[in-house]
Amino acid sequence: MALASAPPPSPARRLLATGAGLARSRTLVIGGGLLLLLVLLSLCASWVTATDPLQIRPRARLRAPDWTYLFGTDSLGRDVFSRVLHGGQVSLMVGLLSAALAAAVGTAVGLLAGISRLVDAVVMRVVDGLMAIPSLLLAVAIVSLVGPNLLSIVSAIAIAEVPRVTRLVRGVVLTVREEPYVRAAEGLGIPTPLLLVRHILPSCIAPLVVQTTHMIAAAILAEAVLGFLGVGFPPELPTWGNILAEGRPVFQRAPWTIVFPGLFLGATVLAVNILGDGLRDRLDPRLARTVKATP
Amino acid sequence: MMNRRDLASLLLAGLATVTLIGGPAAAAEPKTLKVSPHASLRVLDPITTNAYITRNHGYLVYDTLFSMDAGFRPQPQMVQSWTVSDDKLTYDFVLRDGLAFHDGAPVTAEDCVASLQRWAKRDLVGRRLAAATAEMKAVDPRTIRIVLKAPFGQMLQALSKPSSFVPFIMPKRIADTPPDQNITEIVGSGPFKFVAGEFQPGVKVVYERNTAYVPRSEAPSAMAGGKVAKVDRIEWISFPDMQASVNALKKGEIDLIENMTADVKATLDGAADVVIQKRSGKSAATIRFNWSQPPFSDVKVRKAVQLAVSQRDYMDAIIGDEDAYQICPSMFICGTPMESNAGVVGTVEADLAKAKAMLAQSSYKGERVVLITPNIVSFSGLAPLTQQVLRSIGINAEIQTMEWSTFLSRRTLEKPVAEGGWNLANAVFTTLDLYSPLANLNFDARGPGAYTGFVNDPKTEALKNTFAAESDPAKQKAIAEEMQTRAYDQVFYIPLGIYNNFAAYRSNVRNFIDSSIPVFWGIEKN
Amino acid sequence: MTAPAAAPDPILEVRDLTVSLPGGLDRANAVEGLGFDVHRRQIVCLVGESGSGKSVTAAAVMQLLPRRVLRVTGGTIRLEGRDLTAAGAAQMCRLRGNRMAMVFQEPLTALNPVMRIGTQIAEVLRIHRPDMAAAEVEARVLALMEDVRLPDPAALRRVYPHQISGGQRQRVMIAMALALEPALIIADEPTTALDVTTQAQILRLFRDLLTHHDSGVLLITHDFGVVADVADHVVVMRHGRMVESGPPGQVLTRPSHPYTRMLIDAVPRFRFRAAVPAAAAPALQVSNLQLTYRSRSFTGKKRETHALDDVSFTIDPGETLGIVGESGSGKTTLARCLLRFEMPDSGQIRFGGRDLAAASRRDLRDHRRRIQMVFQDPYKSLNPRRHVGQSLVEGPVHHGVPKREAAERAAGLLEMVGLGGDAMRRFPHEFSGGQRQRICIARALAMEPEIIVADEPVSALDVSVQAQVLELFEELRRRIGFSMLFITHDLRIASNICDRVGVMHRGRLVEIGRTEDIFRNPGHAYTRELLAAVPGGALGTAGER
Amino acid sequence: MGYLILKRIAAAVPVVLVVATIVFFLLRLSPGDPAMVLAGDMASPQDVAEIRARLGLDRPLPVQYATWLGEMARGNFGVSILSKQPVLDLIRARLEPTFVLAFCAIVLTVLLAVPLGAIAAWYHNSWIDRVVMAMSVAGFSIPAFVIGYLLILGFSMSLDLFPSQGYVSPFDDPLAAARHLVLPSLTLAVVFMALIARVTRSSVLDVLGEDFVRTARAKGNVERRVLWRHALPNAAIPIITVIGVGVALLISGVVVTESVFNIPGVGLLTIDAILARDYPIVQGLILFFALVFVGVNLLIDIIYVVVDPRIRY
Repeated sequence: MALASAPPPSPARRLLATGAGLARSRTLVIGGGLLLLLVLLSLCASWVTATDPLQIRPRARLRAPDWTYLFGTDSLGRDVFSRVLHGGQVSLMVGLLSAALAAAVGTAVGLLAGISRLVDAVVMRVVDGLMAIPSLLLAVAIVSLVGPNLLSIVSAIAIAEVPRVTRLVRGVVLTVREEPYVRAAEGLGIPTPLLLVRHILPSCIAPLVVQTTHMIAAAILAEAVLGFLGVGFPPELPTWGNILAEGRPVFQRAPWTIVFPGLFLGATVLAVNILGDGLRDRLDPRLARTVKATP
Repeated sequence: MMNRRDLASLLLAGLATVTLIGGPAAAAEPKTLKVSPHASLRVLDPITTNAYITRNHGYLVYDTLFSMDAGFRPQPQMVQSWTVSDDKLTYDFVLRDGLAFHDGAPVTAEDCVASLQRWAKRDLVGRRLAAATAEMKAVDPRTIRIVLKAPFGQMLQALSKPSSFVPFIMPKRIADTPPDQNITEIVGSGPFKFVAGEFQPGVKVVYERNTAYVPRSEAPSAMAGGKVAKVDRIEWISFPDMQASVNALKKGEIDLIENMTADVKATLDGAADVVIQKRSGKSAATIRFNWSQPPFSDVKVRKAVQLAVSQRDYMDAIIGDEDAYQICPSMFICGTPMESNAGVVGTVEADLAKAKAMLAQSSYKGERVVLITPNIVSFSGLAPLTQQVLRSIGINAEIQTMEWSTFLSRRTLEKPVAEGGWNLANAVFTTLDLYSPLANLNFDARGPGAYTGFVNDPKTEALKNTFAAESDPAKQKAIAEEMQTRAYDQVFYIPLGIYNNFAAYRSNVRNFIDSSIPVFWGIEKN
Repeated sequence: MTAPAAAPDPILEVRDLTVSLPGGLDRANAVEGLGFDVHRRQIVCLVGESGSGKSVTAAAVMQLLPRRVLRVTGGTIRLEGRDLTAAGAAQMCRLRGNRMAMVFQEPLTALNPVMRIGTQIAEVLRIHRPDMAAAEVEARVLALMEDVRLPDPAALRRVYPHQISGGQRQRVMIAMALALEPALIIADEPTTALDVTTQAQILRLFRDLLTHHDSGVLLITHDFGVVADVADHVVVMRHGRMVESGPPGQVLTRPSHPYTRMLIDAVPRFRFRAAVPAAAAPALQVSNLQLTYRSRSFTGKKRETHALDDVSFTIDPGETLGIVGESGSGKTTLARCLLRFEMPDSGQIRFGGRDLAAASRRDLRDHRRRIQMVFQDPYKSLNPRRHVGQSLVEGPVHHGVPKREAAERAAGLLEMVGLGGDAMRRFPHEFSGGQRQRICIARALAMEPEIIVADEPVSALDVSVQAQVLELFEELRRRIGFSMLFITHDLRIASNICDRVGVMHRGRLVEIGRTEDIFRNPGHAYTRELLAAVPGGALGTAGER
Repeated sequence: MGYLILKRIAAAVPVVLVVATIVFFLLRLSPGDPAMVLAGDMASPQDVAEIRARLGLDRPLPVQYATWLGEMARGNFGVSILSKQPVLDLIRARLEPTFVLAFCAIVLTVLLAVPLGAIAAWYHNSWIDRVVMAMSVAGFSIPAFVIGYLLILGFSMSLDLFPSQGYVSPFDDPLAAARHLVLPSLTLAVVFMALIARVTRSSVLDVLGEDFVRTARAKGNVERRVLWRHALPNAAIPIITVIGVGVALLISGVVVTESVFNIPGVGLLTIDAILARDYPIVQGLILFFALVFVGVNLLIDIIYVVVDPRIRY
């Protein structure tokens, strides 16, 4: 349309993008490193500590941290250190699974919206409706109604995130669809589903990866909030949310029951978010624009 | 120390008094007692729900014919005098002077009859009484006559039944409401009036002093004695969690926390201007079996569990504070008239070797058993510890945690686990639920359709009938001991120990009556 | 400091200017050792291809270089004798807009979209003349708008930038630049984003203003046509260095540097093709094509835009039909309809014995193989994540050609468009714009189409590259013999490549016929207007036979 | 403008309908029986069946759905199962604290987060930027209840500056109300501020790269004026959009915050209702929240037209 010759990106501009990307990878290293450490600690919980996270010790309740119980014991005399590490397995799994599920479903639905206007209209109405229900409320409602288990909690958290992913993917689909290279492929006679998967989906990957990391963080938090509100996993299962919820009534008496799981939770979410930010800076093509902005 | 906020609220309260009440009352500063109750009051009708909070609300607003004193003895309350015929079949109760409902109407015998009839349709003991009753009527405005078909030795205990359901007296026009429908108007003749306009379910309940109330002259004792209201206004303020109310008490934002566990109490130890009081009412934790399904239909399996349980372990694990708990094998709870050690097996200390041996003789084949538990705080430690105990003798137990309501409906199912049933459940009672051999739900032994667990023991049911007819306390006690021996032998359930809860209040609050049920007469605030 | 020389003092004196790039690039400096002067009432043109450093020079003068990225590392820039490279931030703020002003390339984005245009013009006065009375400011704004020949200034100053046309926006920019009679106006490609007819008007305005105002103008452009039309002095740049400078007469007609000569030679000029005998049956026949966009504004009024209004034409086998017109004339919509990316409201597109406009989805797939498109922007028309081979093979494979065969053919095609066979395994970003357009052409040809629709295929390319790509089209057509619909805004390019040409204006094909006939004897007033607006008229005629 | 509002309302209707449908089936298809809750601990199966019939829970699902939709349309949100009060009345009684709290949080956010974000964008890649972004990430990473407890411990229990819980209406006693609102508003605002600061930053960064900012500089604007007068108004659209979408975040936050600070608002009602399985209240609340969300976003659409002359519908 424009008659002008839009000049190709100058070398200076291209350089800027890579330069800034390198500077930012520090956040990637910090976030990734911290996360790796926490994940490893959780995964190797059984090697790191020999104590059974479920073992009740009637005469060792609410012990302050010492060399036997690194993080102290809770109100049933269970070892908080062991519980926090083992709890990490569940919490991290919830984070990963919900984010993955939300990303998968959201992407599929978002791509579907790219097929035709009618499908788009229907899908988007449902998405708008889901969007209008506050995510935490939806999750709380689903879990408290269906009953708490891994499947229900993961899907409850995921459902709340699906609309966001769908909108993201749909946005990319609608934009990329108009790109000449997609038009060109369409002109080659490539059918729509293949077009979506081969030419449009790859453009969604970068924003999806970023969104997914943030969803992992949000999901880990959501599990904790569900636990806090008393509608999370069954209490006998150590998860960060449950450990926090159990510590809540004795918090002022035995702060270690809250402080240590809280620290682990906070650090993990922080690490994932930092990682997400790092990835965004790395992957988001808009970076070029932000660099141009420098006065 | 008075800060600006207190000053402001005082001024405001004063202002409100002037505008609302006006006149001479404005001169006196109204005394408001702000209370954190143990739960949120939602249902106002004490006959449609057995929730403790609604019962407590009932004690503020309503009065009873008889009430129970600290020694678990029935004492007259609204009743001036009563007579029993020689054949023990006709009771006449005469109401005392000056009784009036909050709407100004005098309390009549007709009101009492209607109220008792409504109650008797809901309450277990009430049903027993109704079954034994030939006729209940108002002889004159002040006299109620109950004519029995057969002797009912527990008459006064029934009319003073302290815990849900309580035979509260309400106006006939209200008591005529069907017992499964909520009453909408809260009018009683008790020492406090319910302020309907300020009621916010789940947030706040407000009561005002009933200035027209004529208390008895006796000193207060538990639910009995003179109910003298000494504060002008009581506000029940709901809190979403215990810690918030503890903080509010520490800061003087509320005056009284009615009930807290030993763990919470510990966070208040040493707090300035706060008094902690151990409540006399006790809680009793239990394990209940499902008799209708294997493996616990086999008494040997139940006995094995009985031998594996140590009350001390349970109490240490869930309470911890030795001053707050008590090892108590009595099924009618230590400190009550029926307390006894008859027939006690195991209980205090575990004997794992014997338990395993017993299990080996039983029909248990290592199948998975399901322990159901609600996700509420007072139950939180019970299920995991029970699971640990069961595993220690080789019973493969799985915990299923659920919503309170799901728990309630699930535990009434007499189906196999595979079809949504259950094998074990923890339950927590209070002294008032258990001290009476008739009202004690653990002795509901009617089999299918009985209280959850479906204990099936006709012998116990027969003993209860004998007990109901018996009026000699010594003989009653003997029957109760026989019942307990039978229950231990057949392992109706396993008592896990009893523990105290605590009340805490600001130091300017005095004379909080030590009662199983928190009552708010007698209490003063300076 | 500088003693006045015999010649009047230059307003702007650039000496030995060096702007350095951050490390790691193909060259160390964006601008190196540049020097030139701008005098009063003089237009100095800085001309060069993309990457020549001309825009960086403009930003350096305004001291608007991106911080921490580009830095002036040597030389001086003197504005009315004051060295700007040594000026502080506050001093620069006082000078900008006041003693020197700038007009940017894209007037839509260069104006604040949420501020009324009157306010934007007035802002310059408010910043630099804070004590000027409101009424005075208003009067001055109106006068300025009058000056730049904006219609109905009193009403227009209350509207927002998006509500006026591109040309009007650029006039607003110029009014802002003139507000305080600055010594120097820098115009960075001020007409590039505009239609040809508007471009001519704006250039005329620049010239005229110099007769009223005392400013000097530094005009940055890539277009030798513009240079020929307005320049008093020309500076040719390449890779950040000055190649040659002098008066336009000398530089344009007797360039001393081969690069300048190459650039000038690459400027398209009118050059018509020999007539092709008419064929018996057309390859494509479009009749009465109609497409109307309807939108409803929130006041409830319906708005109709006739994107295509009763368009009919034919293309013979082997023939190239040009479609010329300005932006918004419906050229691109027409292309989209031919490929059925867009569904016409009515009319027929007869192709291969069938009506494309009514084709079902399945028919469409087959048809799309036989009619291929080449897009304007070579940077966006290749999937950046797939290597060139994949892009070339994808279409044929999908239509049943065995993979190996398709790959062989693709390699052959790459050879044919002037790229080596190793291009197959490389990604688009490894190629320059011209090379990418060659790949796009190869991709279209891989389908062995009967018709190629080329939508402004060279307008995103530098002039020197433009010429090469056009040559490629010519050569391929000779060798393969496809028909082509060639869309362009540039009449000179159309004259080079099209057998026949159609002129589009507001969705209508106002005129169609042999290229030479139309351009030599335009029948329609609009065609005449277009021809008159072609920049560098002098150059144009010079190239004619 | 009237036409715009009508059109937006029309567009909101299907959204609300979708929400209603989701809510209805979500709650009805789940296990757990409200009749059981109502009947209580010792009820017989007959009692439960009777209650179920009275509530209409025994009829086929589509019939229940149709009846329910009809009632909704007439503004009848039903009666609470537990307290027997009309749901609408219950919600209405709880509105004030929640709206006051949310209002304070939004004001706090706009006053703090927008300038912070803008400044971070302005000093892109400097330490200020890093500090603001670090705070924003932290805000996202710490659960609201933890923040709430920390604030209570610090500012209420230790320093004794503010009350630890409760709500006083600003219409009764503005001073006391303010004291009661400080900590909860802060708690509620933290996540929101993190979000808004972030969006403001990236939006301002985008705008700073626009040509008209260069124009503004070329006019001789000082940098501060470029930021506040030119960049920020243009960055407003995404910020306002996110404020609209963020209302959902705020609603979730309200639930937690009210529970931590014992504020008798809609959030607390929500938790109570969900834990008690009070279906009609839960339905009413979710619909209510959806309406608020849709309403706020409608309002935002109208604000768009005011702040951005380019937008027309």
